Amino acid sequence: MDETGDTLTIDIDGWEGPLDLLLALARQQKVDLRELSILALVEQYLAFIEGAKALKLEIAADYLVMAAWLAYLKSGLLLPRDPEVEPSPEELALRLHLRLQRLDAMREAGARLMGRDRLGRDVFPRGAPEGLKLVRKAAWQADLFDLIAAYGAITARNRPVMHVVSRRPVMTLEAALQRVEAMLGQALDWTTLERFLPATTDPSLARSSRASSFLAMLELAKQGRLELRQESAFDTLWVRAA
Amino acid sequence: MNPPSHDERAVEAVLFAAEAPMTLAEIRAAAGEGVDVAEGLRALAESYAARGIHPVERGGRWHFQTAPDLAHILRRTREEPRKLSRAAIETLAIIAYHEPVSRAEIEAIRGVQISKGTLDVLMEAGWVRPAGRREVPGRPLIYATTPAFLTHFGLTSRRDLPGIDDLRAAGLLDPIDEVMLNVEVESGDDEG
Amino acid sequence: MNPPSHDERAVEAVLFAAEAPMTLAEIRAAAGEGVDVAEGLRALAESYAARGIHPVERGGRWHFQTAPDLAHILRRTREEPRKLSRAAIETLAIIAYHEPVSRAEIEAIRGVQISKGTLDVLMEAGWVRPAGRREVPGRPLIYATTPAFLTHFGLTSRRDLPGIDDLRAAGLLDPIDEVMLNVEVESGDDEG
Repeated sequence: MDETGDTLTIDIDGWEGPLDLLLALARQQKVDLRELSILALVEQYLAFIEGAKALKLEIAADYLVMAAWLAYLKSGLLLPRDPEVEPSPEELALRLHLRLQRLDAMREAGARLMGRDRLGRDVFPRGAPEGLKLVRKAAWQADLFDLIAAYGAITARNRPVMHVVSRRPVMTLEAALQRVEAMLGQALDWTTLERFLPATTDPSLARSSRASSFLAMLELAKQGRLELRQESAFDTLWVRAA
Repeated sequence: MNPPSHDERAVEAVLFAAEAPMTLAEIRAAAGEGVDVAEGLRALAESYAARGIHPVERGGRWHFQTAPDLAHILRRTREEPRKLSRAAIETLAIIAYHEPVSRAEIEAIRGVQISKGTLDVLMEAGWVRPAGRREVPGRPLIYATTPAFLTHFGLTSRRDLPGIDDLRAAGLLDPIDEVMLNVEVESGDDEG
Repeated sequence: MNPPSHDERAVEAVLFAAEAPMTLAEIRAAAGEGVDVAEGLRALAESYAARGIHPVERGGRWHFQTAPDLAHILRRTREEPRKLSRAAIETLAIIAYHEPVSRAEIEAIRGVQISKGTLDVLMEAGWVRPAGRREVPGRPLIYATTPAFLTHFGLTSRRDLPGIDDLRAAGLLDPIDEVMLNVEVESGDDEG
């Protein structure tokens, strides 16, 4: 009970609704629920509500609705039966009876459930399971060559670099002059420039010797020692001794 | 005891190390090829019958737990698990014995509305879950229990619910309307 | 086996349910008055000798663990071959040739910073270990290779690593791809 202003309010939460209160009253009769007299139960409920009213307790509406319904049921059960009334008071009483039995059964079941050997209260799982794990492990792959090649790369990267320009396959202008002069003495008539070039499969040497030989021929032509002839631009270049 | 077989030892170690109850399929996957899990479990149950711990099946899942008769030793050091209100206990019982049930059906049995928190508490505990909707007007949500419910309350399956066979036989799990129909058909007039 | 004694069962259940390894005193306190813990542990060790799990003592504390020969079941390792990144292999090479070296020294030799992950990868692979600290300001960690490193790379000792002259003779010091290397190193794709 707690006090709010002038009126006392019954701690109606003590019951979980009118059906709960009815069941509590039914149990006070100390008979098997199947033998329960609904009429006696109705009397007790109405008496309880009257008592609460007398104490000026505030009663939740659903308890009063139930009281009104039970008063109606009571009169129906006591007065001569009117066959026109459907459903019959007996049927209503039976329904109430069944409801009480069902609530009681579930209350009982709940208690039995709570009383079982409960995990974490009465029985315990393993406190510190190590767990089942699928470990994905990286199998790192590297071989000795990777290792030393890497070290070589670092060393090479960080060593003072010495720039050595290696000999490239070229024909210098001097070499070309000598070669063209020597070959010119042997040639009798117009000869293509290509005939003066050294045989090679190295494309850079071929380019270099062509360029140098052409320059050498221009030089010799300037000196009046050979003649050059070309029919048209990019056509074959002909050479002969002057 | 006899030296346990590899089947038994493998299942034993797997269940022992597991962080949660395991289905047969999960045990099989963990124990590896060639382990007869069913035989391992059978042998295990036998080996541990008299011991302080044993393997149990709960809703198709297996785990090891301590023997109930040692509760007095172990309980002393433990806190009581969450204390349920009467409303929560009744609601849980109604769901377990009637599942699946809608909220309205729970309320019909209890004769009172259930407060929002009641179902929440049960779901938070992991014992109750929504189990779809009932295909009636309004399509209400229906609720059922979970494997964790069976595990917590030490039930191999719902058939192990205390007294469920008696309740069913007494018709106490049938809806009242159904019972009333039968009553009217069979005996017509019955005194309350 | 013989039906276990209460001593044995009590110790069994207490150890099983414990969240951490327990000293004798803790077991005694949990198992309650009148339980001979020493006798219980002795009997337990015997009962579990051949099983998939057993009680073990580590530093005066007892706990249950799974049998070592079943470890492969409980911790299945799936190996996924992965290639070491360039940063990792270079770092490993520097450690192997110069050990023990600090991270700063590795970076000075490599000419590029290394990320934390790079050393982690090498340690995860089991090829590199922290080898103390250098007694200079800041006391940096220094790293060295492990015996597993030698095993993996087929070396009897670090002296088997080819010297600088060998590398030059093998053409491994030629700065052929230098430009390309720098590009790769700086592009930040540095992780192991």
